[in-house]
Amino acid sequence: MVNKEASAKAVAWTVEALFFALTIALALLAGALIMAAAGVSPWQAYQLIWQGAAGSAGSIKETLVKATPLLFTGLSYSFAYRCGLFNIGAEGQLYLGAMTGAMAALLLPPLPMLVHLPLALLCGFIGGALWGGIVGALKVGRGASEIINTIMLNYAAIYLISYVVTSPLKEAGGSLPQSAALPASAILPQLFGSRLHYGFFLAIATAIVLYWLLNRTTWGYEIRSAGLNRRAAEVMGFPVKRNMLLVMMVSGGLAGLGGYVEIAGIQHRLMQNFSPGFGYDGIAVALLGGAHPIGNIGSALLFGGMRSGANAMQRVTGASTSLVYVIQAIMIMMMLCNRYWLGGYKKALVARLTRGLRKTGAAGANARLNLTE
Amino acid sequence: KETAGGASDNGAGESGFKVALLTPGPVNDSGWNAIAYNGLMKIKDELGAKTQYSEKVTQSDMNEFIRGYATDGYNVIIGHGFEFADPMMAVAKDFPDTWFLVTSASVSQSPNVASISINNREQGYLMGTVAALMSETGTVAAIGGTEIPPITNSVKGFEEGAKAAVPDIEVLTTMTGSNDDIAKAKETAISLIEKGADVVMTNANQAGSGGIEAAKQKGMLAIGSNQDQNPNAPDTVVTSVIQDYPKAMSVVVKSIMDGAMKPEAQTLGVKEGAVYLAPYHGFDAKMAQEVKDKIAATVKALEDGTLTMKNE
Amino acid sequence: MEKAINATDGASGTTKANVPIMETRGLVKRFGSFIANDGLNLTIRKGEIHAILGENGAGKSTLMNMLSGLLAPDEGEIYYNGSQVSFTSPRSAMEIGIGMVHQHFMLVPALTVAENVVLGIKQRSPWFRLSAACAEIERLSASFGLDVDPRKRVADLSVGQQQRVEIMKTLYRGADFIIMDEPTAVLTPPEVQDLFRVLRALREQGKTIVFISHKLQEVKAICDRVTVLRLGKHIASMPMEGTSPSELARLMVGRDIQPPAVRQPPGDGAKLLETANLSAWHGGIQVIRDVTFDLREGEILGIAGVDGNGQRELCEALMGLGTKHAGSITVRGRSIEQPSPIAMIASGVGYIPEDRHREGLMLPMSIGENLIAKQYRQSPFSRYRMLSRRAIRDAAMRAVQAFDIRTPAVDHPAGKLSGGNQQKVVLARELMLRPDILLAMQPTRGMDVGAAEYVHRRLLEERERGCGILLISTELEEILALSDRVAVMYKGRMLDIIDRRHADAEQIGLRMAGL
Amino acid sequence: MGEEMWISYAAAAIRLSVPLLLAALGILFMSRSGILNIGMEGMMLIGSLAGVLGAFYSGSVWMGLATAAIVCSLFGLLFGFLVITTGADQVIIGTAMNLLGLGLTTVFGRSLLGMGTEAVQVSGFPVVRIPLLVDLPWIGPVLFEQNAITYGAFLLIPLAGFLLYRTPWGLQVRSVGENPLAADTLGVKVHRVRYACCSIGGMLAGFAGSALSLGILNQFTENMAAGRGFIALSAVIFGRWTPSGTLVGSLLFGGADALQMRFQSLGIEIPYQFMLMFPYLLTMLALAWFSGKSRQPAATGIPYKSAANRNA
Ligand SMILES: Nc1ncnc2c1ncn2[C@@H]1O[C@H](COP(=O)(O)OP(=O)(O)OP(=O)(O)O)[C@@H](O)[C@H]1O
Ligand SMILES: Nc1ncnc2c1ncn2[C@@H]1O[C@H](COP(=O)(O)OP(=O)(O)OP(=O)(O)O)[C@@H](O)[C@H]1O
Ligand SMILES: [Mg+2]
Ligand SMILES: [Mg+2]
Repeated sequence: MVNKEASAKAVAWTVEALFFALTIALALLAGALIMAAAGVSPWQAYQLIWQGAAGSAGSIKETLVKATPLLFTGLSYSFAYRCGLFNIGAEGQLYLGAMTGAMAALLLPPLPMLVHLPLALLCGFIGGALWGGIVGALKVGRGASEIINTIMLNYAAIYLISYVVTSPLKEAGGSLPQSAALPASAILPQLFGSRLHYGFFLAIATAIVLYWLLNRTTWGYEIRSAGLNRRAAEVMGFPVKRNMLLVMMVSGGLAGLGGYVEIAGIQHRLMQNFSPGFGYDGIAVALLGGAHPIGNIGSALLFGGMRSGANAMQRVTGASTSLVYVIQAIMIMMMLCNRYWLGGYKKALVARLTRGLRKTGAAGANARLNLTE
Repeated sequence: KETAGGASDNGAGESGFKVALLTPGPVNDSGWNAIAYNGLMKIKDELGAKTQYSEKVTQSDMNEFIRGYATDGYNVIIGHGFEFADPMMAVAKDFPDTWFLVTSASVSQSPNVASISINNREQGYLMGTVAALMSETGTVAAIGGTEIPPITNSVKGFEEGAKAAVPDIEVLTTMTGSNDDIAKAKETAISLIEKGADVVMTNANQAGSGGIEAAKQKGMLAIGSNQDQNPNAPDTVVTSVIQDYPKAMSVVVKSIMDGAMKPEAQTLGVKEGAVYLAPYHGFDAKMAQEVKDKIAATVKALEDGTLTMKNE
Repeated sequence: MEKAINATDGASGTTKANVPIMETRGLVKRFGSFIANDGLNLTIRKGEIHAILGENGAGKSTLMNMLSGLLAPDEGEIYYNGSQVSFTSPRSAMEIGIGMVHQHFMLVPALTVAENVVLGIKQRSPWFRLSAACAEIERLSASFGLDVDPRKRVADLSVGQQQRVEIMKTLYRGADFIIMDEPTAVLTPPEVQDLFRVLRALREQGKTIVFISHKLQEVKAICDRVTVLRLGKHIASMPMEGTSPSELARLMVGRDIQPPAVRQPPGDGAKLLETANLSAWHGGIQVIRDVTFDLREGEILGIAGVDGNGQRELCEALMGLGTKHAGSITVRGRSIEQPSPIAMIASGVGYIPEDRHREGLMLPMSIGENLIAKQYRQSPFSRYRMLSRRAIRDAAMRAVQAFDIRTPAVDHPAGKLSGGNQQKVVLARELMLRPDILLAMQPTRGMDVGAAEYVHRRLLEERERGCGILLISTELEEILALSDRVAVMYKGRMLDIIDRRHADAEQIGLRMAGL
Repeated sequence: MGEEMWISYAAAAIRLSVPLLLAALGILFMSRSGILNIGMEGMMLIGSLAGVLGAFYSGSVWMGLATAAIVCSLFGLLFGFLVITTGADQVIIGTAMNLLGLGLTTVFGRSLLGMGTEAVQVSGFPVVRIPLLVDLPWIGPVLFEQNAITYGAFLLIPLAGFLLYRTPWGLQVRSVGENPLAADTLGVKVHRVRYACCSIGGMLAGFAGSALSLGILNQFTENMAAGRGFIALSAVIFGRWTPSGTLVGSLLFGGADALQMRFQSLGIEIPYQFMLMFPYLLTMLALAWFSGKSRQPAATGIPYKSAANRNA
């Protein structure tokens, strides 16, 4: 019987894998049509995308670099989502975190790296947490929609950064709208002489911590409960409002941390518009990863790979990077079709394929059903 | 018409000299990025180089692009905007045989990083002069997009030029905070026109045409920036003050081809022929000779160095 | 397992005609590998009131959902008026005259009663004449004594009133074949009598009614024939005459049902919970007026009353759940200034909320995770703020055993249990706390006799242990069976509290109606 | 405020509100049927481009509007297919829609309109002066001297109200947004109603996009929606999912934006970035002030599988 169950599982796996491959193939095909319509050779483009995303050690590192901020913003969205909150504001929180982190990096007196870097990262977290906390407080105190407020604060953050880099944080003596370069003690070291920096590992560690926090701690349990049924959580005496505020802060903080990690790992100084929409992409990353911290790692890598592949393609063919937005969008849509729409058909197919196996296994299933009798 | 596939390798390559351009925004923005694109085309056509460009390069991607082009054996890599300075200097160390050019910046690094910038203050000064002289209400307006040096310098120069030409002129200045949002540029211009301005200058890349559209709709005048914008609105755009990055770029690339390039920062202005007035087109007949003379005098003063100013 | 008695056994009972209106042949419905309906052959005759009985999860609702077009059968045929039918949607069932009053309300709370009623009806004009619809609803409402105001928002109605709106929807559509899935679960005795009047009137007009209920007395009183299901299988169909409730109960459950044991009247225990002049407001309206009562150790205080007379608000005020209140609440002599769920739980108060879906459970969470909701901070469920999965699973395992929760697996999500089993999870959670005081609202709502009996036994056990129970129920029988003292709530007031021994069902029924 | 200033201010506020209002109405219809559309930004971009293309190839602005409406309702149906039939998460499909909109308009904007540095210009919506009414003091020039699509947008408000609250179809929409299962048991074709709302939402997105590209500048530029899709979503939430509330929300934002531009030109010594924040912060304040009771349609975001095959 064990054998049969195992082979039933194998069948299910095979079907799943086949459909997944089919999905990807269809998405790529649709993308190819669009490319052809736009006058780019799809074959060459795909080759280049693959090379740019995973074709060499260098491009894999680049993919990891790109995945880093996406993972942070994805985690930010996921965390709030698990508490039933929609944080569309990772973009703004990311900027705020970058700003406060940069402030800590630039304005503190010289410190050894072991102190300075963690402090700056913490300040990045706090900046984002502040921005998220405003929304959380308005939600808890006034019942104001967090969707609107996070969107509004995204714009406010962008203008705030624009102000900061042109006035108070502007590089002394410089004329450009940018801060001075961050001191070496506040910069995330890079590895193997590439751009891959420790921020990536920090992001992975954050995802793991978050997974543990959500699933293994009492606080995570409170958060998930409130996310699944807020009213019941209130009735059962969970501190729902306090948690909503805290969750918005942590969610903002995660994005903020991502913001500082990005500038401490890559840019090394604060500029306006440094984020090409990491915050918004984070939503897709989070949801494609099932709002699950570990799932987010996978989807962040996928998105990171697409971005760096896109860049490679763009450089060689001269095709617009926007093509990759299109392919990305199609891929998301197809993958969701596969997950949601075809789910029933897949189940039916698996059931059909395993019917022979099931017949003999039925006794076991019934035994489990009647556990209590 | 070109397609998005801008791999412009067709008519080039005999010389084997390869030039890559990176722009921060879309190259069809009729503004900052379009200028660089035109420069690249000029390099391709006049110098016979093989060219390639990447647009909308975000800050997190710059390093990757620059390194990619350098690895692919490009001889010159041009980063269009000060934001390319840091990554250029970082990558340049690993590719001593490649030249790295940054525009709108004043950085250099031996042996292979140089920068060119246009004296946007002078550009603004000329625009301000023309605007003030054309104004009947005594109020002129300058609208900027985002706060980046080419824009802020030109807005600043505009104010100085206008004041110098007509001492009691009132200059209204506003920033829209966006180089994408045409609607905002247009509404901002309308609000300034309604505050009394009758000549408007908008320097906000692709969104800039919103300002001209507003002036056209309200029957006011506009000064074009960066390239000749008269054809879009012949009865509105008096003239445009051109910052000739294309020329500057091709001159520099030529000197690299000739092996005469030095790693230094250059600023080019009216004197160097990189900033100049576009033709008046239809306004030639409508403008008083006295006005034209005054403008010409200002140009002259900038050319011979009696009037000097620097970018901030 | 008994052999099924032939569905079409001879006796015609009280039905006038012997013409079958609805027949099923070999109807099968599977959910995954689970068979909810297993080859059902069923005949329902024109003009009868036909009862369907069965334990929780026996497959009654599933069967009815197939008859009304909400679910598609996996196998088998349905014949209506002699011809085979297959429904693609509830609308197609409705078009041939089949209407259903669902067990869980199918209402749109944000809309008014009239809008709910006319929803989906083809209109002749491109916009409505709501006033005409309102008039029609008022007429129907008056003629059947349903008492619904068509202009009110459904969200503002009590559960009992919502049930009446559900009935109104079918009546308004003029269905010939009406399925009622536990329509009396939320009605008071006078309301039940009213409903029966309505049902009889409908039968007079030649309509056929399928009536699902767990209350065997009711079934006995109103139905002509009865069908019993168990574990998705057809057990028996027979005329009502000549059967007894206890026989039906045995058929359903497969064993005999014991009435609650005789028990000692409570001693003079300490006062656990007292309120004085408790009042509460909701959205500016006073919903509780000067409620004063006490609850002693080891007693059950039953609160009868028609749904929507302030019972829920009373519980919410006691638990500190949002309604603004005045007056005092004292627990074990300690005055509670600002009641809140946390404070009340800490003082040993357990709470079984009325609506288990809305307030009682996190449906997608496992049974175990739902069970620990009030104890997760304590050992063994957590240590140093970390959850212990093993302890949670063990607790779930124990609860499944102890409370006879029917589930495919212990880590099954609560949302995939049947309603009755969900209720058992809530009960298990509250009793696990060993509360001093238990506020139990409708604790057996929608449960079958077997399960309800079990809940009653557990409540009595708690009472023996010394727990004071505030039992709020709209079922007078339940109140009378369990309580030591009985009170009635009417329009937010608590009418005088009397000893069970002096209580009289008729008199209480009158009080519930405000007389 | 003097009459002149008031008129110019109010007219600008209205002009700025129109694209928001149209987009918000689209979101409103989808929301009321239980579909959360955060992809409005992308749909608007598609509408902007389609409008310009239609107008460019046909030569008529009305054909442009129609093209935008048709193309966008197809995209609305695609959105519908993904969230209704497929049952995919609405937020993520919305995000994908934004990506798709930005990507497609950039790629096809270039390949169809060319990437010359001069934008293709088409004729815009005519300004219609309503006789007699336009002569009313104060409000006449504000309300009755607007372009055609502005009148259209404002007429859509009562129309939407009528559709939603006075027709059986509107009742179906509202019930489907609140409790689709209940609606289904009463014979309402839940999916059909939602598809209808999606295509209406798309059509309105097309109007909104054309209001930007044909109503303001008569040309398409990349990313010209500049966040308006998100602001429109806010306007709907702010307006508590009612047409009139949505109007208030859109006017509030448009008004604040117009005000901000006027503040800037007053030369107050506050960094302009803070003025640019003003509309956003005002929206937040207003929301905090008025909020509390607002509740979204109960079924928002939850895919509905028709009762019959829910367990398939
Ligand atoms: N959609 C579903 N998916 C999986 N299982 C289901 C589903 N609907 C019902 N079931 C299962 O089918 C069985 C029969 O359910 P049904 O609702 O018909 O019971 P019932 O006889 O109406 O019980 P009750 O008396 O509690 O109303 C239950 O065990 C239930 O868990
Ligand atoms: N998505 C789902 N998957 C599996 N089962 C489901 C699902 N949704 C609902 N169900 C089942 O549908 C059935 C019908 O719900 P309902 O609450 O009416 O149950 P019930 O059996 O009638 O309850 P009770 O036994 O208390 O009367 C339940 O048994 C529930 O378990
Ligand atoms: Mg049932
Ligand atoms: Mg039930």
